Amino acid sequence: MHWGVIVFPGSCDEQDVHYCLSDVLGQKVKYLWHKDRLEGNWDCLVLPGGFSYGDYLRPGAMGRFSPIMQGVVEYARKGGLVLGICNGFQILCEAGLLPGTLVRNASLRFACRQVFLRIEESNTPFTCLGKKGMLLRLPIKHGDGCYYADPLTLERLRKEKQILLRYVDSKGKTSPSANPNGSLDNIAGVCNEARNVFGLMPHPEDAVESVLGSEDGLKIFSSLMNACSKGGRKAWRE
Amino acid sequence: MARVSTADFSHSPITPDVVASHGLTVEEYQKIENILGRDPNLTELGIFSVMWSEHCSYKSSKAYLKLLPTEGPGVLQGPGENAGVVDVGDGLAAVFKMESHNHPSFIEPYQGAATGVGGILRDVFTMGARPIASLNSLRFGSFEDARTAYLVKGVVGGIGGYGNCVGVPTVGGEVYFDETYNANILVNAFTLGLAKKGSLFKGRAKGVGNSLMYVGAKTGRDGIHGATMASEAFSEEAEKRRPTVQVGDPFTEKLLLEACLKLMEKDFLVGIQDMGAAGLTSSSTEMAERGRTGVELELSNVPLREQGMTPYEILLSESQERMLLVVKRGCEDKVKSIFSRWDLDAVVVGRVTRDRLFRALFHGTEVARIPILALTSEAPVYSRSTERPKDQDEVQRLDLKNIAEPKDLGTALKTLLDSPNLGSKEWVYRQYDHFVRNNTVLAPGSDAAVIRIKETKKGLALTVDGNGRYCYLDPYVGGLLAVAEAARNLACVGAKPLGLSDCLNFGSPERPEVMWQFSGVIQGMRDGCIALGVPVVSGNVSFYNETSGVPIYPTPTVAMVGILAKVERHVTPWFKSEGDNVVLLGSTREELGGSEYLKVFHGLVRGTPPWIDLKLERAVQRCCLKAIEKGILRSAHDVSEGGLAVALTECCVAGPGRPLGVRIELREMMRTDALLFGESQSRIIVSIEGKKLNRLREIAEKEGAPMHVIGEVGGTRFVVQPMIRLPVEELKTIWCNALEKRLQ
Amino acid sequence: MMRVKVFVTPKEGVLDPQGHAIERSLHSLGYDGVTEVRMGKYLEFNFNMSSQGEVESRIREMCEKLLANPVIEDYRFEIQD
Amino acid sequence: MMRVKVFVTPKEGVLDPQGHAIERSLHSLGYDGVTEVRMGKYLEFNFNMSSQGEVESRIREMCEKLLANPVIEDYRFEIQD
Ligand SMILES: Nc1ncnc2c1ncn2[C@@H]1O[C@H](COP(=O)(O)OP(=O)(O)O)[C@@H](O)[C@H]1O
Ligand SMILES: [Mg+2]
Repeated sequence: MHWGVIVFPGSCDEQDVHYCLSDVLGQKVKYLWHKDRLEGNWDCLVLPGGFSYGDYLRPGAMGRFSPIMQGVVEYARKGGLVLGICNGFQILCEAGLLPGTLVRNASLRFACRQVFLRIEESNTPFTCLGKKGMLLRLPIKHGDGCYYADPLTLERLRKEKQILLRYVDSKGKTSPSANPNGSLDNIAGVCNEARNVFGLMPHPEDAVESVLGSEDGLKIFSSLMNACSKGGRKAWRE
Repeated sequence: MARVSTADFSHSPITPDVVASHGLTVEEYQKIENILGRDPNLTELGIFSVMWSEHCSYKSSKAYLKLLPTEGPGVLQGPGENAGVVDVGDGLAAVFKMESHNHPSFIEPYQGAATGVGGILRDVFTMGARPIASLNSLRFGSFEDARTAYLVKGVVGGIGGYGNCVGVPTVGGEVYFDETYNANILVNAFTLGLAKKGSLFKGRAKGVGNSLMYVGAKTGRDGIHGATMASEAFSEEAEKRRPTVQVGDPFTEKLLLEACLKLMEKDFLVGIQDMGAAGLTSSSTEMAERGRTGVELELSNVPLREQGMTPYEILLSESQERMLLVVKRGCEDKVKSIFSRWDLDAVVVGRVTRDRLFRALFHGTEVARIPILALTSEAPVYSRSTERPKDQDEVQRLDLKNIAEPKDLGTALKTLLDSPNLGSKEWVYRQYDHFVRNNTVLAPGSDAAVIRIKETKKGLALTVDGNGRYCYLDPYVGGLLAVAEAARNLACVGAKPLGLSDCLNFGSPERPEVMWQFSGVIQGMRDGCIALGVPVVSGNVSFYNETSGVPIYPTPTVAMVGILAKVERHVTPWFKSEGDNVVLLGSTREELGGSEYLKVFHGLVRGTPPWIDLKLERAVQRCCLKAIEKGILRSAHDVSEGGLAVALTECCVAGPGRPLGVRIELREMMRTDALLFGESQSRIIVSIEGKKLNRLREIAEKEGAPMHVIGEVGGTRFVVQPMIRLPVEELKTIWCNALEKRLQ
Repeated sequence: MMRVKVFVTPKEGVLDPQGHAIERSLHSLGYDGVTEVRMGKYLEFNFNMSSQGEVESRIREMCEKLLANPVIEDYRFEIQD
Repeated sequence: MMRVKVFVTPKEGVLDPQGHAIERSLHSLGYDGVTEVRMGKYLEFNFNMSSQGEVESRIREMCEKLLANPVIEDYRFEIQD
């Protein structure tokens, strides 16, 4: 599988994603520089976390205009797989590839901690190895992770089953205290209608080895690997 | 826009007032005249003023710093460069340093702390190392002071805001609150980077004819030496040219970091240095000094953010996110093209010369000409007088007979856990990204942080410690204890010390009592370092932390770096399993001087700090390390402020899951408050399966470490027979909220 | 050359935790009379354009593309010569 | 009741990294004519005060204590009835 990791000015987690894919999972990975045009064949593009353009003005607001993003948008429209983590999620929302947006945490403070997440749908290439209701323990680290969408959009997300991850407590229940940033409906990750673009605030790439405290992040990457393997793609579409 | 002509500027008369407003004494001014054989112009005076300032010249501390042991088998670079370097094996080197940013953080807490982090990051990547972990050591006033909460929020926000954005995890630190810091907070920032052993860079201007290149942010009137504001020459247009508070731009720093590391992969670079305090002036002169060369600058080539800046301002500006490079002649365009990839300025602003002079031109006209050595190694050095404070004896007197033991020790414990100094620091470190770079094995919340070194089995452990109250009561002992505690914290996670960096935060060196404290602390640190085999590889001195003639407690902070041969063998402080034995390594003495208990419960800062026997300290640390290496410990936690009862509570409640109860029986015959809350040194609480106790006993005997089985993990209560019996959940709630509730 | 001032405010109905926090702080400082605090962004810049006519539409473009996020924010601008 | 509008901007000479980044971004989007972008805050709130006279001085107080950081920011306000 060929993965491309897009490097924006101010990206911080691109090396973490690279390490996780290449060193832990043995995948082929290349960095893609934001000033270049998107060329070549990719099985999945990852927009990593960090602070593209310093998060100045609004997180993701300027990153979305990087030259490479034109190609990313086209690639996504054609059904290519795109994963946006944290700042990558924010960029995808700003670029209109995902609904809604991410605003300042309700606490108004940056939040770095381990959280529990519940997989809400498994019929996507990002979660196909998970089961509905399965819990993941992943780190979050963001100041603007509060998911917001207008009521109509939110309704549509629920109906179309585009909410893929919710913040929950250790028993798997959604509750205000399990919500680290004030996200509407405890939303931690959403996909687009075509289910080929996924954005999430937690960092699966930082939870891929037991020495780091959790390996749950592998679920997402290996789901993608499975989805791209022979026959895998069919499986999640059904 | 009106411009101040250079000519007017450099020919302003140098009156005694102007000299004084530059912080120079009459004798120092005479020395300048002797060196130059003439009067300096104002630009030159400004240069001398910053280069001979305490901050740049270490004129009061130099003589003492020599006492610290700076050598050891693993030391690749001791003090004197931008950061210290130790060997970590596998062809890798750890590069680290700590710096203070106290005064700016008091004036503007968010930006002051942020730019402090920015500065220390540059000191580390300057050496060719990618920063991979940061620590911060903070001191604030008491929460009774109205400004404290505001300062805490600003400083913590600034450290997080900058460090997170640059993508360097903040993995640990410390925070204390005490009235002594009400008007002088301390913000000490530490960064560690990793480099290949063979590709370290130094701040050297070598090779006559090589180019000096300026890279990074543009120059504004940021933080220009405050003294200049008062000088006559500046009265005109004063408002416009008023020095401004430095604002950090972590985005630019991140670009600069990536561009510099990219450049260092190539063969274009001869030397590199961050433009920190005294900006372009100190970076160029220090590089020339180390390279035994001179420099010639053309200031009109410096990228400026504001109009009408004078040579004086350009040379002394402390704008952030700038670096000075010495580039091989002919490689300038290649350097430019690397920086343009990150949209950063890279311009030639001068060259290396043979004449060992600092020369600055402005549009071709010479505006400053000073021998390099006059600004560096020949700067004044003072041996300040020292005097033991008159009230030191009185302060050290503590008659325990007059101190009432609390009737209800459970309530006393709860009161202590509610102290912001002892409660959880989670409110602080939640705001720091400690996961980025996916190396973090032990995040904040343990005795030391642990990060793994990719592609090896090793780990690095980091901690920062220092207790100003101990140093106030006895500088020598306080200095020694800071080193001992740091090493002990490393031992608790299973790491052996490699080296340390320190910040020495004191009052005015012109005060003999302060110099007496300084001298004592240094000697204590030296003896601690020698006894425990830890070299000092970098550090920083911050004097003048005083207001209205009252200095802060002498406060050294010691950041120590250790190594774990097998990172997965690390140990955490909290209890793991019901039924495990609780063991105390070390012994408790009847002592309460300088304790948090005495302060919180009796309102006293008195007595002498805890006693330390270095042989015993070594034995306890070795025993803990050996036991961790053998893999027989379930947990290890050192006993520090708050004593045994607080440390035991932490073992019960600090873990990620539900708190575990404990049942303790103590047999020592002594005052109950000293037994529970005294801060005797050289103690570590470990938990261990019963069947492994004998193996621990063997190790303890061999190392000569006292060992007492004091109880057992289990239940939902915190029990110390027969004095305390409380639900652990209740203790956890108090401990978790102590800091947060004061910051609502 | 014109000086342009852009005001970006949270859309009606979108929650504004910052405005909220400021309101609470003002109350705790004793300014009880303050209500409905909304917190937004304020930008100023110089703008040089040859053809006068389309200035407004250019600025509107900038706001919609970059300066404001239409999902959550409204904007408004003023132009001074 | 009055509607108060407060404008907070970085002081002259103080570095404004956000304004700088926005300017670059606007240039790369083709808006070359934009210069000297400064990025600040904009606040709106209702204010109810019995004694009309001291309204201005009360608002000034709020700005200095909380809404602006006088070390690095300037502020200005407008009052509408
Ligand atoms: N300013 C800070 N930044 C990051 N972590 C901090 C800070 N202050 C305290 N911590 C973390 O909180 C924990 C407890 O700190 P402290 O009470 O100083 O521990 P100890 O007494 O063992 O030295 C440590 O893991 C420390 O790293
Ligand atoms: Mg400590």
